[in-house]
Amino acid sequence: MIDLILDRVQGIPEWGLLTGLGLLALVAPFVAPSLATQLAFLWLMVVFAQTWDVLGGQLGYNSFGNVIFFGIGCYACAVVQRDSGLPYYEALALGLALAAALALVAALVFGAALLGIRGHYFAIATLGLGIAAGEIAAGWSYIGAGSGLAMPLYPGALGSRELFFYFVMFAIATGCFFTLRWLYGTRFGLAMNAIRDDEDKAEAMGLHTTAIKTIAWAISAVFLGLAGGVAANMLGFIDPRDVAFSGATFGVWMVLMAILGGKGTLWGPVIGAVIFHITKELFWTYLLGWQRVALGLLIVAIVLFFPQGIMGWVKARQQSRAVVTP
Amino acid sequence: MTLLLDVQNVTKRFGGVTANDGVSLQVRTGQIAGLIGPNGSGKSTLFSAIMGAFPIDGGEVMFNGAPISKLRVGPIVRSGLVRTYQQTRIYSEMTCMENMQVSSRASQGNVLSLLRLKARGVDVRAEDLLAFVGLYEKRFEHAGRLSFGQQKLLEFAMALMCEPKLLLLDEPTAGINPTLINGLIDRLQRANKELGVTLLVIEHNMRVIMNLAEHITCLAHGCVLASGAPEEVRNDPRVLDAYLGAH
Amino acid sequence: MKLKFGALVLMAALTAAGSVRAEDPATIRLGAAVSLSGKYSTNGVFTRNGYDLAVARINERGGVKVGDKTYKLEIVYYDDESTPARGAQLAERLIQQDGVKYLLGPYSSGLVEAMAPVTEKYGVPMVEANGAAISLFRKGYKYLFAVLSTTDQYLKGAVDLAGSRSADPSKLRIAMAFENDPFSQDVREGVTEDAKRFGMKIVVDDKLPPDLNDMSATLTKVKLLKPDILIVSGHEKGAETAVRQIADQRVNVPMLAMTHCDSAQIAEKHGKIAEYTLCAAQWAPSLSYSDELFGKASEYAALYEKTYKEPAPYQAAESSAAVQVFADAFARAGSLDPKAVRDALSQTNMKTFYGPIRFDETGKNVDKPTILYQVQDGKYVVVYPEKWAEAKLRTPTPSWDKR
Amino acid sequence: MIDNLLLLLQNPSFALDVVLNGLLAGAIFALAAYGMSLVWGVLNIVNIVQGELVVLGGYLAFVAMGAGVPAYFALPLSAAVMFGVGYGLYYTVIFRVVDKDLFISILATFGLSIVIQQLMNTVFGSDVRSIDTGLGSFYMLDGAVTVAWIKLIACALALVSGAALWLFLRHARLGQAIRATAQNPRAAHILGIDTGRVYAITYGLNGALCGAAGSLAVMAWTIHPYIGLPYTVRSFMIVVVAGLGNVGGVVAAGLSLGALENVAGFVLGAEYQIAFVFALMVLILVWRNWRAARRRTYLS
Repeated sequence: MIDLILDRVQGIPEWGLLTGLGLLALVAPFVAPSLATQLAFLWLMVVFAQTWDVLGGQLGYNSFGNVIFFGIGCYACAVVQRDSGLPYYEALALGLALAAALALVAALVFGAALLGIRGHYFAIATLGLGIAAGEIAAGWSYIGAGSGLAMPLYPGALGSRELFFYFVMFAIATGCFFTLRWLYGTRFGLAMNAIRDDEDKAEAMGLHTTAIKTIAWAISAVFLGLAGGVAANMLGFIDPRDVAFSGATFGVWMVLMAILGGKGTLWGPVIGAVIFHITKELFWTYLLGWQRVALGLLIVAIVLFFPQGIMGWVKARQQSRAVVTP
Repeated sequence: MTLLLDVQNVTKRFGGVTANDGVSLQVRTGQIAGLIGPNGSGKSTLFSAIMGAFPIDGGEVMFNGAPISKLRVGPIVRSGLVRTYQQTRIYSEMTCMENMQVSSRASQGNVLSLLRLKARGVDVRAEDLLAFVGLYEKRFEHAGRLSFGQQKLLEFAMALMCEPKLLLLDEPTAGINPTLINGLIDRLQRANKELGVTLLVIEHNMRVIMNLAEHITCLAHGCVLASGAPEEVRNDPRVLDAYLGAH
Repeated sequence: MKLKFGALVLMAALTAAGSVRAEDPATIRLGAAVSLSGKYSTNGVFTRNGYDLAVARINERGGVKVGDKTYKLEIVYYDDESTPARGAQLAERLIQQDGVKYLLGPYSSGLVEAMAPVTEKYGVPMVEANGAAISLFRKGYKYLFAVLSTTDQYLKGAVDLAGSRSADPSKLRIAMAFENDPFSQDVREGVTEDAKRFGMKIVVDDKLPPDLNDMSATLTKVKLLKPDILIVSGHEKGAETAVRQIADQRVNVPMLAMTHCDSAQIAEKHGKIAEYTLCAAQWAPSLSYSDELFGKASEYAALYEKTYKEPAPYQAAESSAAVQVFADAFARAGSLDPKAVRDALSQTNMKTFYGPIRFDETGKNVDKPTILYQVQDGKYVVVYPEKWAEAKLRTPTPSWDKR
Repeated sequence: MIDNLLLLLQNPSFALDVVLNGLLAGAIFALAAYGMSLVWGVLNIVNIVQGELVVLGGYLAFVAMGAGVPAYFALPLSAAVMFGVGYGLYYTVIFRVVDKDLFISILATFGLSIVIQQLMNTVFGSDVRSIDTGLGSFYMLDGAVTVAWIKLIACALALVSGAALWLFLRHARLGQAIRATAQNPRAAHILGIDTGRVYAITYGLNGALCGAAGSLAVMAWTIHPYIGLPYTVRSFMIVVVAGLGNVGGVVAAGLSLGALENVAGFVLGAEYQIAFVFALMVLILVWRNWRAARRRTYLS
């Protein structure tokens, strides 16, 4: 059955597949308007998983602090919308631009400082960075401190808000997808994989390893920053620890989704995000009160029994069926 | 011929063990130089010391007239000094072509230039060099699936992709099918002549090194035992004693 | 192809997740996201108990008469896990996917803060009983109603008590340690306002992190600066930690006031060292309010205790009152149109076992005062306002070597 | 901020109070961190569920004392039960991640931590719990320095347990087997050591240490189901700073972390206490990496 599907998938050109999915995504909120917000969150999850995979999958650097760029995006956008005095859409656009810019700068600075650190020390450093950022945001009264920030209300007609943010989030997710698709096809992508395979060797072949890592991080940071700005508006409220810098939820989910779908592949994180999000929502609906236990067990099960992820599994299956063709 | 690599009195200690004790060694531009010595005599350590894998405890390494013993691996490599490893290191998850593409000289330049899909001439050169080492047919295969000897050849080709001034080769013939060794010697010589790469080769196989090198240095217990033309070194009684006698 | 198939599965699953249940014509469905897990889950359960108790009682009595039809009430619950992000999503989901037209509030101001923009957007009236932050009522929300007194009122009483008893209130010095969350920061705002009014000086103003279980640094500062009043707010863990460490570090302050000490059961758990502590509360079973549905406040408490085998916390009482407010509004509106119900809600003026309820134009209850307990001989005794006082305030608190 | 610092400098006896209370809190961190260091060193697992084990240990002591068990017996009881919990956890989940990479173990134990958190919430409720031992406080310098006796006892016990474990690892046969396994599991296996059992016992020992730490935490401070994470991240940080298998380092790092945190809370205000600690950790790592760069290596 699976093999059959795999064969069929391979028969379709990638562009056909992408167009089909794109069309589906474009009509989905009209077919099921009550699910628009849910689906917008799905795209957010896709952005999370994809951007995490840039470092975690393609470069072999496991970051637990990527959520920091999301948080910076949330706050940057919110502050612009609060203080700029511009009309709603202008303020939102400016806010998103600033969100992306600040996330980029942060990634360059943190990258230069931290990306020389390898292995689990890097994971720990990013974890510490994420927690520190949340705590600092919670103490800083200019951005609402521990009370958080409420976002301005969307001015459009009833029901249009969901569609608007659905399409903005969809645009970010697709933008992210195609950017990464392009990136992985360049020699930069090769250099990233080289560092993952053997960083010492990559360095001994003259690659600017730290610069490559930093730029890769910055690219994912831009999309996380944008997503943060939009997500803040979708949620309507930013809490420093539970929304913006939420390492224990968003921060961990992005890792899990990428692993579930298959690290280091283009489609893996996308598939992982879709499956994870649906599973999580089903838990919340049908396992009231026990959903966190179920989620915890799911996490354990994923990493113990499925560490290579769906794409990894598919690849292994393909390789066992046929010798690789050029 | 100008002096390309000048190792002056390099000393390296690991805890109480002195792996290199005041080692001096010169390689001139265009030369093929050899480095021999029994197991544990400090040859690979010297390579690592030259390449900047760790700080050295004394002495100085000059490359192309500039001191490099305070630099880290990256800048040293980019100045034109490349090594291969005794235990081959290639990117095993990538295909041979990808291994080659990512190793090109162009990859060492401005990082943003990597964002261009293809750099001019890289693919052609990669294919030429793969053909040169006899791996052209395997170019789309995963490097991790090659045999040890083939990986060795791939690593050599990758090093040539970097267009180094000086290439340090750590036992290029180890693990290679004896029937292919003559071909390899020929390739090393062609790389030297046609591509203008100066070579410093660690080699255990005496026949190989005597045919290949114009100048040989012999290490034992971390010290330079003898140095000179192949014939001189071969006939030096101390070398015979320490090296050949140890066999 | 596989991906398309996956997308179809996704659509199907999401639709299933948003299961649209068939509407029973004779019931009105209220939606509620409460904290069944996470840091607020104790209070979240109190909230749910309060809602359930009122719904059961109302249905027992035949339900709500709207126009000439009688309806039973039913509540759709979700678990918000004590996080605002989740709360906002669930509000959306209740309204969009479950088709709920009226919402009962979650526990804590942060959650209400997150959900209110959503309910406002959809024009769904929300009556809440556990989000008292004053900032909620400054945003001009039209569909938000709160039965409880706002947070800034909580500890004003303590400042008031101290100020009115002092010959020169401007000489008084206040130390404050408030948890860094919307609720406690709001309490802080009320206290600061009152302190300013009396001209008191604030000498310590610390924000406690939510997962702190050690406030010794702050207490050393208090010990050093010797203020006249120490005010602490940080839900149950703040009360627990403060009572315990003030005794451990022998911090002498003439007056100590805090929130949540009754739900943290400081008198029961800590006995002597909890004495003299002032506690802010929304409601107490000893108050003389009453209504038709539950009878006197004490009768409500008895019913609650019988049903749930634990003493009635004020969080449950106010939650029950929220359901009563909805029932009352449905009846008066004579229609189930959310807009009509909202208008009826805004005209609410009723007496309940929980206290009088009348909303001002911002939606907060302006008729019910907060009270202050003092722990006296191991009991919580109402000492403020004067009108309800069961005993006289014991003040000042003697220093530790005399206790 | 500056005035807080001046306040502290002008009142050295109060400064002592701040430092002392911090040191004592640090002892508990050190105890939990010691367990983490053990597991990390022997099983090569970063045990994110550490904090939850501490809290669980606290609940066990709380329940035991509620049932009338005296305090001095509740602690060893909790430690013993937690040994069993650790041993059991090893054979259900942990054994599967022993030879996987560190990252897998981090995620798997994170999943476990959510499960345990939630189960504790279901079983014990989300109320804040603490045990009043009624031992009172010890004070000096006109009451400027006050320290609860229980905190002093907790600190002493933490140090004693650390020392006992160190002696056990050094001299007991089982301890030697653990160290041998830590150094080279394959060689240990060849020498006839049942490495699986050694791992299980090590994880059990970690459980016992957490049980002890938790019991002390519930007696000297407070616990609730969601307070585990701070213990985990602090343990983490202590081990990172101290390095693996360094008992003295762990104790020193734990104590100084506690003291630093309290001083930071005093000077910067409680809201920046945690931010300070984590920013400091990141800075320490950056600094260590910078030092490594000077040795032409990387921190990894």
